[in-house]
Amino acid sequence: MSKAVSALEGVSHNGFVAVAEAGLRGMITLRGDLASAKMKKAVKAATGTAVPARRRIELNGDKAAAWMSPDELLILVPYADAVATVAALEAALAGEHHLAADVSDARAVFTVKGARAQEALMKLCPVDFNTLAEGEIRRTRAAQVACAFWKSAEDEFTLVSFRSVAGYVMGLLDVSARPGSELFPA
Amino acid sequence: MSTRLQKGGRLIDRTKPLSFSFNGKRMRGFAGDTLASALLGQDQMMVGRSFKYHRPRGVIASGAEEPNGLVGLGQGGRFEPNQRLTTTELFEGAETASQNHWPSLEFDVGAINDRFARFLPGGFYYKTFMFPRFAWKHVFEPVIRQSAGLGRVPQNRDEDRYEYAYAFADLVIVGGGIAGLAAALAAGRQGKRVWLIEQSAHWGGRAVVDAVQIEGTEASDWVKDAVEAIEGMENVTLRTRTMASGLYDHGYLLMYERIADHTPGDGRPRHRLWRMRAGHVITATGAIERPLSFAGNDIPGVMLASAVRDYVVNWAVSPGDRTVIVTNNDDAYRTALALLDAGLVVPAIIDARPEAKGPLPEAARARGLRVVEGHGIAKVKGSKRVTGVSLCVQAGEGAELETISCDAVAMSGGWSPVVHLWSHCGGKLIWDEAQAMFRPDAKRPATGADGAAMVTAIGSANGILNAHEVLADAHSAAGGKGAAPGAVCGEDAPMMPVWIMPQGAGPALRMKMWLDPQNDVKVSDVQLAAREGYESVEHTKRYTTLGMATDQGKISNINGLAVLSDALNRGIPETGTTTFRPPYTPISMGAIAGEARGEIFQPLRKTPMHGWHETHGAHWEPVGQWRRAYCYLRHGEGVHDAVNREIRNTRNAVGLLDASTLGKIIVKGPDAGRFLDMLYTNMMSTLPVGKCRYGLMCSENGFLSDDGVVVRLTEDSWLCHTTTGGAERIHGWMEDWLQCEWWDWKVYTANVTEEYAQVAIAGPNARKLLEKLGGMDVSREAFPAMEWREGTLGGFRARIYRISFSGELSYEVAVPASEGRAFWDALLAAGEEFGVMPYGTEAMHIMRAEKGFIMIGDETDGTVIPQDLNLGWAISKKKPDYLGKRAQERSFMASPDRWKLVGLETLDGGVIPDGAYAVAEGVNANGQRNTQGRVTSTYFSPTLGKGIAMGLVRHGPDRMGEVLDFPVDDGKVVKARIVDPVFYDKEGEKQNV
Amino acid sequence: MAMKRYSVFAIAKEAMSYHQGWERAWRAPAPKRKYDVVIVGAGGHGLATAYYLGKNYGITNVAIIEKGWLGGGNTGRNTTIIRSNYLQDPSAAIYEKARSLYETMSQDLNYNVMFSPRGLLMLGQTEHEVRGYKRTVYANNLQGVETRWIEPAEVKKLVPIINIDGPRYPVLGALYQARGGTARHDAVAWGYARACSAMGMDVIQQCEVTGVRSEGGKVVGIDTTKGAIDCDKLGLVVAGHSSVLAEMAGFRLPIESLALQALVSEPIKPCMDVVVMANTVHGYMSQSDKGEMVIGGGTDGFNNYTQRGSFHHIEETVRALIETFPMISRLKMLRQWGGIVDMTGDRSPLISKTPIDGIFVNCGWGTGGFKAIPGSGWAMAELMARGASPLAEEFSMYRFREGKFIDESVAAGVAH
Amino acid sequence: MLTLECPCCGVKAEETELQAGGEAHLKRYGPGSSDEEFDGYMFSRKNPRGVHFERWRHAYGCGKWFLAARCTATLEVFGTYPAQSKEPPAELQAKIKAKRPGWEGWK
Repeated sequence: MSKAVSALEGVSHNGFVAVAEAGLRGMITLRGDLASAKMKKAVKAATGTAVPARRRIELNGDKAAAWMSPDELLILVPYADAVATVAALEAALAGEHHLAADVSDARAVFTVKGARAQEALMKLCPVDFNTLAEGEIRRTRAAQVACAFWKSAEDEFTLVSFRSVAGYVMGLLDVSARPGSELFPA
Repeated sequence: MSTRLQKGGRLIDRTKPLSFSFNGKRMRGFAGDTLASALLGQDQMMVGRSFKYHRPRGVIASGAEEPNGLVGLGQGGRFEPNQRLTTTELFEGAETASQNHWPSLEFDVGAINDRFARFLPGGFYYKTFMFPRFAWKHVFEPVIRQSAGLGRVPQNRDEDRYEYAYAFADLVIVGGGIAGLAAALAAGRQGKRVWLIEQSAHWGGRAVVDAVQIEGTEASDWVKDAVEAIEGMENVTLRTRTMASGLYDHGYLLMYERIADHTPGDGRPRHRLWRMRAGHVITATGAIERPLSFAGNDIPGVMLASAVRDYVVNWAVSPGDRTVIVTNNDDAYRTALALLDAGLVVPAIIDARPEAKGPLPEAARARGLRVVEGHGIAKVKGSKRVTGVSLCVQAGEGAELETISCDAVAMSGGWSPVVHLWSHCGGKLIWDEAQAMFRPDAKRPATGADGAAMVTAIGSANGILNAHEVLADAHSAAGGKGAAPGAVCGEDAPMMPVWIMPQGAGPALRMKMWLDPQNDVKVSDVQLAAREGYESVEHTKRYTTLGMATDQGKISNINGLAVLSDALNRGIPETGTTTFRPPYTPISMGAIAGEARGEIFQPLRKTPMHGWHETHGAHWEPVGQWRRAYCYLRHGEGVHDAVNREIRNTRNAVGLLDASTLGKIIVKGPDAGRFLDMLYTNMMSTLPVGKCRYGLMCSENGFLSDDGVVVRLTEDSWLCHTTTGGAERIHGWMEDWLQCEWWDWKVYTANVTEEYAQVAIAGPNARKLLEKLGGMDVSREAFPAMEWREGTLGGFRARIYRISFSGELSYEVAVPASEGRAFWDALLAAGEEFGVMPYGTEAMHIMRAEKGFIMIGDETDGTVIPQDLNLGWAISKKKPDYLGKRAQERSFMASPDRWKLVGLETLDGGVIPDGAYAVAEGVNANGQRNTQGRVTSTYFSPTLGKGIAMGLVRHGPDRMGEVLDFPVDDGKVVKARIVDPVFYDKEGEKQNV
Repeated sequence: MAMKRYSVFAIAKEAMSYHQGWERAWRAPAPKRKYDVVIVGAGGHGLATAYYLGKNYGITNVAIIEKGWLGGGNTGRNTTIIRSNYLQDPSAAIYEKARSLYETMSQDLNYNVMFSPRGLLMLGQTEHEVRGYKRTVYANNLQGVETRWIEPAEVKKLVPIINIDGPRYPVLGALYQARGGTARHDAVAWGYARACSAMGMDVIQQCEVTGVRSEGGKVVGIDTTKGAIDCDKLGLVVAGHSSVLAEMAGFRLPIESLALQALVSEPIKPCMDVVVMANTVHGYMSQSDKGEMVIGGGTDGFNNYTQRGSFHHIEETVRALIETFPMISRLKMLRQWGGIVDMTGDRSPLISKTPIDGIFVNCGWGTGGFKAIPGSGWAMAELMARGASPLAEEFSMYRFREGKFIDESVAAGVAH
Repeated sequence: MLTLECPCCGVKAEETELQAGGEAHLKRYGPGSSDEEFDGYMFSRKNPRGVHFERWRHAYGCGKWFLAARCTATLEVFGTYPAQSKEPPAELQAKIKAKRPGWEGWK
């Protein structure tokens, strides 16, 4: 549907790393008992992955399941699939205390790409990247707003923020990636 | 004169000459120079004026401890006052100007203070300037302010940018001298994550100047090799031009990197503030040489002995042709020898010790130098430049025995470890009697999150001055395996504490002995403070301003403390030190603010329709971090006119309000109803599916905190609307109770505020507009007020709530945020024939006031309870408990005398000023006029053509028709009548069509 | 014990003898066994309490006990702002009393405390704030506090270095108190100490209280590191450590101890003659006589007795002030420090009787105690001497029980 | 500048990711309680110079509240534990007792 547009309509900047708004992504907040059999089944059906362990994100192509808190997951699917996935989750979890909410339109997604991607994020997030495990999603702060990020490919991080502050986050990433401000020598 | 030597200079590159200016005069230096070395190389000894007496000031030191050498640097958006000459690297085209004088450095009117110095002792202003009373503010203070201050005021917006960076390390070693390098080698080999930082642009510290031999080679070669070896370790990060500015709790180390100070305008950030979290910190920050206190020790040309050595060795600059050395220790002899090596003249070494027979004095004698033992300087001759010194017996009262002509004096009073970082977070010090210094007490370090020591001091920062021992200390502190690197450096004979020179100097001499040359604090001032009972070191410091200058007393504190202790006749450790506070040296405000300026100063939250508002004349109003349109200005229109136009249009046709900022929280689960009954004052569990209900939330302290429409979505889920800016707060509030109090209740919440773009479509034509979009039955019969429907509206996935905050027929439509802009455009297009027009927050405010609806933040201010607003109908009597209920039972809250909500109408139809108070008879016990009410909202109503207001009035609802007096500006009194707060459409006919 | 008067003539006279003739500003006595009144805490509030006990009620058999050095707590750590433009009647009354006493303090104490009514502005940077301040002006006019609302052009005239155009938070006007300003904080403590000492009171420094003794619900005395001291009445005036002392006495106060920080820039030539507070962005700034820009911000959120705050608050404050005063970006922070402030549930102070007969507390001044010092001392002295004080009436520690708060956050985000 | 380990997600979070929430283990008093009880619950909070138990929210992380035992005089952190605890875990109490022998217990 062309009338659905992401917050920044895909704007990008090239500095010592490339930063870009990644467009719309289907996202569902799913709260419930993460250990239940129904939950495992529901997540499997939605993303093809297992329920992620603490602080993990399970990636499967354009779908993923991320651990957000002890009773909350973030389910990622293509934007067009979000409504149907919510319905499927609701059905799968019927009879069990849970909450599934479509938050696809409440978020903005960014990619930070390049060998020094980490250096741009180090300026914004109080995170020790040395302790960031492979497949870990880290919920934290980018300067003055909440965000979450994970390593989505070799030399690439995907970062999610709230939609209303997309412009602010892009401004941060842009200025953090400006050539000449690399943190470490080549 | 001071001059550039023909040979030498470890740090300068003679193939790269640079030009710069000082007070408009063109000057030349070399790459590798500091501003100080470059100025001295051009015989510019006098560089500024002191703070209080405006005395001539020259460079004293060669590093961060420099108190005098401060200039204004740069122009326009890159001008900065108070730049320290000794730590600022020279760059091509640098424009510098001296400070604190008028009209010129050479001739300064303010220097008249110096002539009256005798009448201006420490703390003199506390004793005078008291009469007449107005005179302090209007006569004395302006004069003092003008004469004080230092640098010129920057006028322009900063052209540079700054940034933060987070870093984490097992160990941070602060200081890149041989101690820091040895520690980094040792720690690096263990595989720890190590950072080694150095404030200057160069590694090696003092040892390279002092010609120490390490591991059989020159210190400078050893340093080069060590740096190379460390650079080869992947686990060690090396960084120059990076100063540890402060150590804070839990190993938080603030590191100030000066990236582009020496390459201004090259596009890089000027400074970077590293927010380092260190597992442990090793301070290898070295030591600072102390001056000696003798009369005239502030005259330009009197310098620290180590600094003189630095200028000769590092920058090939001789501070003078004839340099007299005055000392109480052996180290200063190294300066004498370095001067000799450079072909300069040392007329005498004046040593206060009765005997100087160590290897260094002997070496000096062997080279033909005159060593005068047991003597001191009685007086320095000269005013803007040293011309000579007179000798006296140190043990005496200062009788002048002989005058030696010279143009520089190199002084050394011993060394003080740099203990700032050690102390910032609570590390304690002990007094080392033999070396006359405070050094870190390893038994009482600053402790970290785990309660264990988080700092270790090594090398001369730990009070160890011998290079060989420094290396051993560094190696072992860093857990080094095997033998430490060894050094050959010679043994220094013991020093002798000398706090004033000569020992028995009388008051006249003591008034000429400077302790703090920038702030003009002298030995006599400290003694006066002691005499007057300012016995605590903090009292003395504050009374005299000792150590409060831009150098924060790096060279003056210990000397001042010793003088104070002596005056109080007690030991130095009993007197104690002042507190060391961050930063170690001043850091730029720009760096402290980081990247947060301009567009990214703070997050600006935007709704999906923000872009439309921006291009259609939105007059913005910040609401929390959101920006909402207050009104939309059309060409040539004023704010007031725009608001009235928007209201009239909404009342007569149809208006659109971007209501996306309203909070939206889903509350779901078997216990959700029970939970909402606790959260809201009214009953939410009984709300039927498909319906909406207005609800109030109170704090546990009873005050009204938020309101909004609650929607029953399904049997076990509700959607709670909050105020703009209330979403995060209320969501957090819900989670707080669910996680911490009622954790066995089965309830989940989700904040879906930003998932939806929400538009209020209000006005007589609202239904027509929605019908035109089509897809959902919005008729009166199918869709009554206070209900909601879900469906597809004009092709948009929509949820519609039939709620009204304007009193008009109104629908609030929520669509996915990503489609919000398209939906808004569709409404405007479809609504054209119905006269659609967006309205802003002010129109919304006025329309709700016309209807007598309260507004959180207007009628409430954190002191108002729902009962005050006659909202009893929204407070359930049936519920045994809700948050805030117990609080509202307290005597003052249950009192019938509370001010209650009423409408107010002025007798003349005008608008009562906002916030005005209604007066009552008489005054209270404190003589304040009694009051009986106040205005909470007040507007001109374009609908009614007159002023309307709401307010809180004592017993208000029982006093309908009474007239109150509201004193306003200029002694005027507005008279207003108490009326029903519903001004418009009391029967609600318009919204129920 | 008449004290030698300070004046320009005295200085001239002393100058002839190299200032060797000045006497001690205050004596350093050993504690006596018993006093009529003991005040714990020789900060501004404690010393002022003692001073007015002597001056207004003739009670001079008084000791002021201090753990460290006098004036070394929050009196010596604040940003020296003096104002009385408070919204609520009880606050306006006591702060205006204090402000008016500051007007004549130098003459009253014969010690120049450098009270400088340079004018104080609280910037209105949102519509909401503007409304709050306009309301305050109306309240102040009825309370006898001279304030007025000024428009942006006048703000710019008073503060040429300000950026009134925003863009994020344009200056929409300001609440202006022309007779607000600053004073030299140390001098206030020193001047009171000197005056108390001259009245025969004992200022006892380096003396820590280790216990509070009471019998049958009535105070008897205190134990200290310099021995036991008996008293008929005891005033606890120990900002930051009020809870610790109250616990010794056996009751609990509605107080939490939080860190508050401040900083100064390097000195520059005069560029701002007034005090400016920007509450929307949580920062305030004035320029000292030395030329330093004196800057303060908000408190930490957690209990803390270390006198060290968290650096991110400094960052937030500086960021905000650069937005309002762009030129300070090119200044440097010279020094930062912290103090421990005690906060009550409504952020207003306690001047109150306590559950123990004869023990009185004066605390809870939060971030704004300095400006209150003389008024606070005046009211506390009256309460201690007469058992009641109109100025202190509403500041009872029991007000929370009744739900009778004095909430100043109504008009402004923070109070200083 | 505190760091606290969130027991819910295991992140060693720094202060700027956290929100402080005041005294822990408060008992809520609602309707039916005395004025003294309610006042004690709302306002007369513990404010010790030393061992203190308090609430924190991992606001910029997993969003969960948790409890921490901390020394207000040194800022040493003894441990963190779930918000759903009626009292500090026994082993944490033992650890504190070992480190602060004079400590009088959490009540």
